[in-house]
Amino acid sequence: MQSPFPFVPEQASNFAANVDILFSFILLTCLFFAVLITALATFAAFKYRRVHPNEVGAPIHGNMALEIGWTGIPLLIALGMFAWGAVLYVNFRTAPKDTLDINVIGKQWMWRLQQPNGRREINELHVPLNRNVKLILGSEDVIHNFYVPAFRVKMDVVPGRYNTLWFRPTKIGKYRLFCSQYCGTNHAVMTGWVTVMDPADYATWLSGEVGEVNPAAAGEKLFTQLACVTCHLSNGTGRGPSLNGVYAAKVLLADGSIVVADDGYIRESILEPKAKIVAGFQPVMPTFQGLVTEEQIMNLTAYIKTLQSQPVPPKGAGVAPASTGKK
Amino acid sequence: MSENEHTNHIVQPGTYTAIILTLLTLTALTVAAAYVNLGPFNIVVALAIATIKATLVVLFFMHAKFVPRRTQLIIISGVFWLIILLFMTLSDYVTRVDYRGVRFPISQNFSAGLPPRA
Amino acid sequence: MSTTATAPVQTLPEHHYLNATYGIRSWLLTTDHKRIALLYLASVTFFFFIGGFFAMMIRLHLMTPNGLLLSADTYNRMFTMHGVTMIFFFLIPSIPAVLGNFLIPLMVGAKDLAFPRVNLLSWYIYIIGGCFTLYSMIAGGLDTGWTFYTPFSTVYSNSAVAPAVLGVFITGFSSILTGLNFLVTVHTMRAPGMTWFRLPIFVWSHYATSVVMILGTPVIAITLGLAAMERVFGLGFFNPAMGGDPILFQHLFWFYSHPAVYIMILPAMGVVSELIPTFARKQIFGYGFVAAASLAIAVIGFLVWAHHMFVTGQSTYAALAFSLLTFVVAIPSAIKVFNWTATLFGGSISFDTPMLYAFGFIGLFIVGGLTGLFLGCLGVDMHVHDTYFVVAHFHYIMVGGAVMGYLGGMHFWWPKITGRMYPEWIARIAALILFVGFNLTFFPQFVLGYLGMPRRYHVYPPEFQVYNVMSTAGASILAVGYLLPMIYLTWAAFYGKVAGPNPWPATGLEWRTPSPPPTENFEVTPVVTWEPYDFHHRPDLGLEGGAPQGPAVAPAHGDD
Amino acid sequence: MHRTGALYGQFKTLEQQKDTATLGMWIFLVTEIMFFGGIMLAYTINRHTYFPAFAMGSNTLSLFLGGTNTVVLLASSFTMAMGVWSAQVGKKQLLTIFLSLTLVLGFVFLGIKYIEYAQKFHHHLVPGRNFDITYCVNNPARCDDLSPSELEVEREELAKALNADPALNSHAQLYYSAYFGMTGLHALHMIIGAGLLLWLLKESLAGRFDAQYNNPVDIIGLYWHFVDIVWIYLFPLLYLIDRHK
Repeated sequence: MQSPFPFVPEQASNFAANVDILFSFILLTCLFFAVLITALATFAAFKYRRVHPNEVGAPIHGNMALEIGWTGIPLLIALGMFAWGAVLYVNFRTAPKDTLDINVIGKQWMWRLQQPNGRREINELHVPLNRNVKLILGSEDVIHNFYVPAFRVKMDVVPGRYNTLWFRPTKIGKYRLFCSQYCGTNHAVMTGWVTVMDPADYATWLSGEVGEVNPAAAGEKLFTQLACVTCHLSNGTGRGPSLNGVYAAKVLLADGSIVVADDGYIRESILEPKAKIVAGFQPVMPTFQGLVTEEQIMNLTAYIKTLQSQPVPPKGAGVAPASTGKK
Repeated sequence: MSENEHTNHIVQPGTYTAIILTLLTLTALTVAAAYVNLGPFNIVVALAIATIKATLVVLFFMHAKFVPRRTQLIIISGVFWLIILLFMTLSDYVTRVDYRGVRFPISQNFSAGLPPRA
Repeated sequence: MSTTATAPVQTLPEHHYLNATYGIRSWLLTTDHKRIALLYLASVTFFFFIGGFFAMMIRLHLMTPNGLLLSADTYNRMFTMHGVTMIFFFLIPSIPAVLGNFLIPLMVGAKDLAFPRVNLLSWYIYIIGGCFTLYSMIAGGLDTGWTFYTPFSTVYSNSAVAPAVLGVFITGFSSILTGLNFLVTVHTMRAPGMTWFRLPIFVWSHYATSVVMILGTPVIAITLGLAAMERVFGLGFFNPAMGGDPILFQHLFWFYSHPAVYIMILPAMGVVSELIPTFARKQIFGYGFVAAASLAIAVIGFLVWAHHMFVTGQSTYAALAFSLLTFVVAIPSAIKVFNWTATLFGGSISFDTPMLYAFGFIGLFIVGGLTGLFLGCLGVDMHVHDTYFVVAHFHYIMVGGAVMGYLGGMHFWWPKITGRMYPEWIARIAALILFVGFNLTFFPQFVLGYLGMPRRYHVYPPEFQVYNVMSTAGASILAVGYLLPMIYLTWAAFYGKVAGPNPWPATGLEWRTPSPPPTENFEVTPVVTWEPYDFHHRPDLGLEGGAPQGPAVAPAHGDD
Repeated sequence: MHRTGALYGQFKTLEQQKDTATLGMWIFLVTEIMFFGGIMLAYTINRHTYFPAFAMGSNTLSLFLGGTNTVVLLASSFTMAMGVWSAQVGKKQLLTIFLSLTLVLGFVFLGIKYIEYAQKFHHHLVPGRNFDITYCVNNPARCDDLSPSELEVEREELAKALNADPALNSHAQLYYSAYFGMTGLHALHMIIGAGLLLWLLKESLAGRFDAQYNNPVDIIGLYWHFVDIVWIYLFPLLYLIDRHK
């Protein structure tokens, strides 16, 4: 949307146009009534304004025909709106048979998705154009909500059960993904992108990796993509320790031992985060086993190396002297 | 206070005694019924007996049989609203279908995580 | 005041409820419903400004996409405490506990409410609940959202959930006792001749409100009680880790919290139903329908709660049933709006401040009510649910509707409460500022919502900024609009022009006693011989229509 | 509010006052119905979903203690009703006697409830970290209040239930959540009722109630009977889920 005052998001799924048409119908009906009443009230307010201070109004008590009319007609219109909306909703809740099933796990505060062939993504979803896609939604902690405005669909992600959400992307592009059920501190950051691709491109994407030139730059990108950044805040206030100045430093662990944060430790921390917990932090980090390739771990390590010279936040808990911990 | 006696029916001890004896009998009956396997009807019988007992208490111990219509209406509306709460909520539960087509009660050995791949 | 028909020089009565006794004790131990109403007035105003402060912080923060001044956690605490304060401690008690408390005994011609000591107790319960909630704000704040959704609130949140929940739980009983008191008062305390169909619509609305209060509030009490026990003792009904169901919490929560919206809006509708006939000098159009619509809203309002849960994964069938009923509940509200509009026709309309609020109410309530149709419509809700569209919708209802009604009622009855008049022109300007500020604040949020901006976001994508800036600008105008009445009404209570018993004039029984009224409300028990809002058989009002031969003793009849 | 004798100032007649107070109490009882309704709903859904766990939990309760309590509470309702009658016909001494009896029966109920609660604490059957549905079966020495035959029955039931529901331990906690939630709320109402009865007793000893003015006895009686009704439902719902084995 290029206009500075957009009012409709892009239409990129089979539902989008239908929702917009239904919305417009309700909008026009409501506008009609709103304008009608406003006009009548304004007209009456001026026509019957008080001229003499002691006058009173006409002795009118009511009118049965009018009452029945303005009860019945709006009721019929409302039932029409209901029926139209119901048809759309039943369609939305009833997924077709031939779907591409994608698993989605919501977790404070990231989305973990898995394609049918096992390829995993974080906060990104790639789907082919014109293919029915069904998301199977599960949550690891609290209630989240998977919402793509351009598709006009959303569904809660409720712990303890799976919900489903289906759509058919109809336009190639990159669309915003939101969590729209409040889920805690970084609810607003639990966002991402849905990329609709040409089926051929999707197939290529599904089978291959995209090479990165500069390991540190690739690592920095991954650090954001994998949502590491939501916990490992550089100022030390996150749920995970700040990584500034960690590389090659000594780290105090929860069990009292001290390790040196070398490449091996970083790799272990990514793949088996619960093995060595930094003192003062909870074992909340999920494993990235299967999510990242060896090459990507190397890139991440390269990025963490570049943070060696960054200022260490003062309140780094669990830090061996002169260094900040991490896990 | 002749007017008072006119509107306030005094329930006599004889009635109270008859009611408490009925209540005790029904209590014995509900315990006895619980030991008979009636399948899904055990709960129905238990609730039916409890409702009879509650009705007796309301009508006689609480004099609802003798109070103005207005008060009776209030009692009934209270019960009616309870039924709205229970039944409209249950209307969701009994028609829920989870994505594998399993009806309520939802699958019991759910464990958080990804569903198994076919 | 522009049309004062009685003698030009008015004096306050020698004895009235405000000067009956003096000292802090005489207020804190009073059982006079009028004084308790003023206690409530002071306390809800206090909470309103606390809630308003949170609102300002939210709007300021959202000026820029990355947030201007708060951290994520602080922002979450701000919007949560804004919601909790405004809903449980301002909106729900505002009109019923202040205006309703003050006026219902006067309107039905009683010396007091049925249970004056219970009335005082309900204020103390409210204050105790408020203290717990204030304590939670100091002790780490609350970040669950006012909806307290589990399992976030019971397991994951590390803010002070328990005291806040306890505070809301306690305050619920204040609401129950108020509702109970109103119901019994309307049933048993009416003056001779005050038949059901001579009751002002204000009383009908409060009757309907009370029904909602006594039937709904206990359910939220037990629900929050269970949630608190789940957090503290580890009960498991709402905890999926133990096999509980978080959606059950939502069912129970909305069973009350949706009808609670009607606790907020019905009394405001009652106020407007008083203002329009008074300032149009004309009987309300379709009295019976307006009264019945209140009850219909209260009853059907209980059958729609799960429309807050269309995208939680409740069953499709249940969603269909609840959506259908949602469209049905829109009808009684529409009936009211149509009847108000029809009342204007053939009237003699003045534009005193209360009437401006009534017009403002109608305008904003139309927008708020009609946007409810979008949300109740299943096909649209799946897009706009939990976005700013919802935020805008309920602010139009609760602020545009309930608060406009509350302020309109305040201006209308302020001369009755204090015996003095407020400065008319400042009041008209304040009403205008409120209307403009309100629309500028909340209308852009509809667009934001349709564009897909989810609610409760402390940062947002840059393409949403322009509407957020508009909204923040509107909020600052709105803040001025709220401060003005606060200042001049307080001033008027002490220094305003003496108003006299019936300055407008209006037809209700409350205007047949001095302003401010004596402690026992009426010197002699009034006998009602006229129909509601009848300006034609009321020579005591000093208007042209008052038939000179005296009030016609109309027979009490059963229907409109 | 100023009062002349038994009449409060806001009322015109004693009859209006009585009518008002009775109506007020009935409306309050309606809110109580809704109050218990919420937890009933939670109970219903969970019982339906996790029947084996609820059956298992129910069978760990003592039918003897629960049944005795039902009889005690029904009897107290009877004595309360008789108290109301005594007041209505102006028998002041009889009123005092019946009120005392009601109060004593109320305390007997609470005493038995205490015994039951203590037993559940002892057997690690309170929801929370220490909850262990298998505790008694695995530590028979710690549960010496259960006879070997009772333990044997429990062992069999446990085996069956675990077979039907592997997550029995967490779902049984839902049963105990319902049990403690419902009976706890009920007991709280009993305690409030006992307080009200104490006040009635004091007033009755002072001879305040007669055939004209007995409204407090009447409306506190209503409350007491309501608490009885709640128990009438709780007893089969909690104690008699699955006794036919």
